[in-house]
Amino acid sequence: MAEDTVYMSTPDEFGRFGEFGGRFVPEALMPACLELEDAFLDAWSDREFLAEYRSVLADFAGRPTPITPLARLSERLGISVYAKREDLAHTGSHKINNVVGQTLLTVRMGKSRVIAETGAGQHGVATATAAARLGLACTIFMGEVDTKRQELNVFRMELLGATVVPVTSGSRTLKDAVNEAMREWVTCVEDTHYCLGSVMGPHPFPWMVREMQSIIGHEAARQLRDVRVGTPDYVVACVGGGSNAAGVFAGFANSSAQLIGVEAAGGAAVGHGSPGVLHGMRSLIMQDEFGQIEEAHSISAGLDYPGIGPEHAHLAASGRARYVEVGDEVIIDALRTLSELEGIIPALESAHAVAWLIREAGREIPLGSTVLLNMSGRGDKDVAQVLSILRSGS
Amino acid sequence: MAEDTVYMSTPDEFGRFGEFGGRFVPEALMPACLELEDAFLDAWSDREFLAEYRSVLADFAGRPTPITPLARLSERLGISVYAKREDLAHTGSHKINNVVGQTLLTVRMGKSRVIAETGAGQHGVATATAAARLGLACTIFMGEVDTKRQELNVFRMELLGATVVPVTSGSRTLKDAVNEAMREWVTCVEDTHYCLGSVMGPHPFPWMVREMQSIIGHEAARQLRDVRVGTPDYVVACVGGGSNAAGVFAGFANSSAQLIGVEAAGGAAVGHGSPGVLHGMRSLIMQDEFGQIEEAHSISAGLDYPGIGPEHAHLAASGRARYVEVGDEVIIDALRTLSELEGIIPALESAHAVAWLIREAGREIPLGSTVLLNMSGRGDKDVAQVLSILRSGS
Amino acid sequence: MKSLERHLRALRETGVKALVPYFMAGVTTDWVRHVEAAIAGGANAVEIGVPFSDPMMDGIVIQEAGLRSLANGTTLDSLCAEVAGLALGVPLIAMSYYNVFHHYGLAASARRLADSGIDGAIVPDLSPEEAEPWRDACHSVDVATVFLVAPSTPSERVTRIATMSEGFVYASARMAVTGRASDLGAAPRVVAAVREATDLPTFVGIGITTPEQAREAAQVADGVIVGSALVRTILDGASPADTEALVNSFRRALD
Amino acid sequence: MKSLERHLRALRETGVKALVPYFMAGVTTDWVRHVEAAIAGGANAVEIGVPFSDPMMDGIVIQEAGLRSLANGTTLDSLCAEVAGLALGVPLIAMSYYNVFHHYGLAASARRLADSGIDGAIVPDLSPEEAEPWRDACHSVDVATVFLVAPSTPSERVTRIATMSEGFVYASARMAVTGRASDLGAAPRVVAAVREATDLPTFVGIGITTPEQAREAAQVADGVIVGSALVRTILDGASPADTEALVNSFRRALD
Ligand SMILES: Cc1ncc(COP(=O)(O)O)c(C=O)c1O
Ligand SMILES: Cc1ncc(COP(=O)(O)O)c(C=O)c1O
Repeated sequence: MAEDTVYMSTPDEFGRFGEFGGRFVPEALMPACLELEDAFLDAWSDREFLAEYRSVLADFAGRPTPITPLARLSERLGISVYAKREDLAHTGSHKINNVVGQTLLTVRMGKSRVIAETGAGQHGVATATAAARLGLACTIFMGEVDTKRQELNVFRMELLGATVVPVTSGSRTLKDAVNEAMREWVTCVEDTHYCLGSVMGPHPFPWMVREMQSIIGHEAARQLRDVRVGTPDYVVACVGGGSNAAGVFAGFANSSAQLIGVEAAGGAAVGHGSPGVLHGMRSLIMQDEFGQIEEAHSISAGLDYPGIGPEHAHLAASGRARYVEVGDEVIIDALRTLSELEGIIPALESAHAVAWLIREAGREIPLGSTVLLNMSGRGDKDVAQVLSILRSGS
Repeated sequence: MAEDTVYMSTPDEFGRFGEFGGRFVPEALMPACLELEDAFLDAWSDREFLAEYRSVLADFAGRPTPITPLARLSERLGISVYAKREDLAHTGSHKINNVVGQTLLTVRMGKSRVIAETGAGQHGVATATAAARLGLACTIFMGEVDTKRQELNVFRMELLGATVVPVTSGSRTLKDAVNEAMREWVTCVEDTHYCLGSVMGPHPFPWMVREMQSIIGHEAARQLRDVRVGTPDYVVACVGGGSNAAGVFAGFANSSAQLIGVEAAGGAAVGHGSPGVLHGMRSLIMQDEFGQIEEAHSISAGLDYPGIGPEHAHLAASGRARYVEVGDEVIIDALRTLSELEGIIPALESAHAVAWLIREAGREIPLGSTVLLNMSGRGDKDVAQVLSILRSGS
Repeated sequence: MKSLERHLRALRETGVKALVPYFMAGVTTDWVRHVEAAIAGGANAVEIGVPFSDPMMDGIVIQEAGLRSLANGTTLDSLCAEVAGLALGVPLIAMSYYNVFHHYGLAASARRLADSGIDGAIVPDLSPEEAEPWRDACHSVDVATVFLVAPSTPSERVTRIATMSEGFVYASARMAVTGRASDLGAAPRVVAAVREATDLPTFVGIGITTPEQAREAAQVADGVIVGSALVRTILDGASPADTEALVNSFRRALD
Repeated sequence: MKSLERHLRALRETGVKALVPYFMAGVTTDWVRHVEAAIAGGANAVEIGVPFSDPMMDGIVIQEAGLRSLANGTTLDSLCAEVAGLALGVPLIAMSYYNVFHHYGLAASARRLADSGIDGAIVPDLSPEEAEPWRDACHSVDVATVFLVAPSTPSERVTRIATMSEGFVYASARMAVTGRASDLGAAPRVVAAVREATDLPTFVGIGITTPEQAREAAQVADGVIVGSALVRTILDGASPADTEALVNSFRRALD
């Protein structure tokens, strides 16, 4: 980690972060990726666009989200934990930050429709929401397994006027939803934007989505300064594709804070993956000895993904961030602990970050440390699943 | 409406707003009501308490909530509609404002437990949430009918560590949950605070809850000034017990805005009620010719209540506010319209206010009017119910 | 002094502990027979429940009785008509919630009760603070307004309530709604507090379930009120004869 | 010039339109027999699908074939071993996704293909921008890297791709993943654009389902690629003889 390295800046002209990233898509999609890159570059330096983006986030999506000191959890663990409350953003997770930006960009590019993949359904709901607001048509691809465990979110998307397509190929989860969305995009790229939901996929998505999520980290850094906490010792976020983590890390990339990404043990691309190419990017991917992609298995639909965004692969390789994993078996307990102590029911995804804190406070995390925990989403979508797990008496 | 009348100020020493209000409770509860009145008066003039209340609302509950201009709905209706986004408050509705205050008061009174009634479950979830945060024990009474149509919220309360007691007496809805909570309170008033969820019940509840909700209206008035909309022509809110309406009205009570409370046709205490005494208050109540309380019937559990807060009865009698009603049959359409046009799925309760706008824009509401719509809560809790209604093909 | 008070003071002077059973009017078609049976069994006064849809102070037994009664079509008028003709020889005290009288009209209600031979009224959700209009209405027709004192009532308040109450003071044995219980609760303490404030007859109620409890309560108080224990048996199909026997078992315990 | 290109240029010079059927390696145990049958039926080259778990550019037919093949245990090694011994007399072109080669190692993959007699590779998710390492690896072992041009490819880009492609240029008839279709789509336009940029043989693929479509495509292009239409019948149980007959019907339409 060289002293003068600047972390989380712009990728190179091929969209690479170190040896990861790039653009591995069918030729049919290349022009769209190039167009998107241009459009994003242009918009992201256009004051008017930025002003509109920020005002929609404020007036529609409820930003800034607060920082909540978690007094009782902190006392229990012997560390000072502050939660960045993305669960309070409209639609219930950080996903809205990204889709607000991408749907505004869709309109700017003159397209009239968006498609998206979704795992937990949060990105699908967010996309359907932002599309509704702008009168864009919207189709969401969702693994069939996920349509079942996240039924509530399927309903929400339908009420928002979106069409939800259950994906029955492969493991029928997030990975397959991405495949299917890509296949669909090939057929309609002219008038349709693929509103990717995490810091993954071909350039410019990993970079663009990180930029659109970086408001989380920048807000949090300012808020912690305002309450005189300053730079926390740790910044902790769960990692599926990695967008909420990238967003919060962006505010602390060049600070002294240790950055920790928490993967689901059954979907740990850093923990169990190796370099590979999937969904348009070169990154760390869980794969077998023949390069076949492994099916992720996580209690949480949003982390049920065998890859990770390329910038995270790079942050891991460079040592700037560290990626850890927690298993399904501790997630429900973590969710209950936070609910009962703090009155915040976290999403199962976010509960992974909580579980890591609970496990490591006083071990890896020295007592007395200050921790910023990114509460990426609320658990409403999960409570039916959690209760059925609890009732089946595990 | 005399020129110099001040609306929505303090009730008289008996807790009366005009001829409504008062304190009609079993003697066992009178000391607790008196103690509460003292505690509230004391706390509400204590800067430290107020500072804590406001900081919990900001850091934990996500206040201020934004004002969202509803561009596409406005265009469709020919009026300018701004939504006050209580749906973005923690737990998904305005109910959190009140329980944050009451649970802090509970601690201040040295009590260790709260009980509450709930209809839609939002007040129950909010109470369980605020109780969890402070380590208070919590029991929630909920009509059995409502536990079924709001199953998600029952799960949420359980995860938050609360005990949910299904109430099987009477109509098994909100009214009966209040009865049961009152009965329970009699047995445990020493160490337990009854955290009433609306501007109803015996003095000081109607006044105290209105004060704790008035932040909605005060914020909204300031926000509308900041964006140069100024005083809207109409302020519109749904009315169950009337807390969200009272909260938003409080910011405009002495302005030129017309105040409109929208009742469910099947629970219209102003529309179909007459003066009566129920749940500790004298107010307008739906009752039969013998003074037996009628069962309310509404698609929305939170409006399924045959009474209304006494201050509303007074505002109706004095002509300062007007109360209108909309029937179940237009609610689903209103919910879908808002969802599809604006990307905001309203609670069924809030959809009543939307439905009235849709019905009256260009009729009672002159085209070109400016309207502040209180979006009291989000519809996540309702989507399963709505989809099953839509699928059963009505 | 209201007739009810005169009657109950006189009773106390004879050294008899008052036994006041409660019946829900209209719960069965023969409910009046149960009232008569109770008197035959030794009741000194009878409390008559006027059903209300939302009985906030009642436990499940009396709630159920009230619902049955309403389902049977009972109204204030109908029950008054049923008791009006009777010559029972003991005072009757109506017990209901304020809305029933409020809706009927306060003056009209009071007159209706009086005309039917009812001597007093217990309205548990009517606090002393709110009671003036009702007391006024009752005053001119000689209906006594009975107030309750609860274990939670602080002493200054006990004094005030005891002073306002007419006929007798209802001392709640416990912090609970009507129902059955296994001990005397706070009754001795509550009665003692009332006694400090007034020499009005003081009856203990709420949770008096067995003759043994009644006997204990009568050691400190001037009488007992027995509600749910009797109503339960009627809901379960007791005959007037059963009621007479049950009331008589309480009577024997008190004497 | 790679062998594949020499071969296909030579074929074009004979005036024969190239017929290139696609088979998923390992989809059935006798899949190699289908390859042989196709050649007997008149195929001029054969595309061999190397199964991948996440075939982003494939429709349901080839997805299903790939999954079956994986379930049968097919690997790059196993399929290379199967084709290595054959003397088929026509070029073979591997078709897979980049991760398979990336994981196996680029140089090792290219050598493995070459050693098995495979002359070219189509890697639909490998854009020209990212292709240099793979092209380098293939170069030394005489494996041609075939690129696709899509209907959405703008003209400057067509020029670049056409210039980079080796063996032939794969002209996508439509904006779609592999599958069956009922018309020629944008094929004429795409082929024309490619022809402006290069004189490399240009084959049309994606959605060529019937001999009639193949004939039409061959009027503008140098050859056609037929995938899902053949794979579907194999999934449905077609024998090698069926495949030969089906391929032959395309052959006759082209001649
Ligand atoms: C609440 C929440 N957190 C986290 C994630 C994981 O996505 P990412 O890693 O891109 O933040 C999801 C995805 O659905 C989510 O819904
Ligand atoms: C979202 C929402 N709005 C409105 C109400 C009605 O209550 P009130 O009239 O007190 O605001 C409820 C009650 O549950 C609610 O959940």
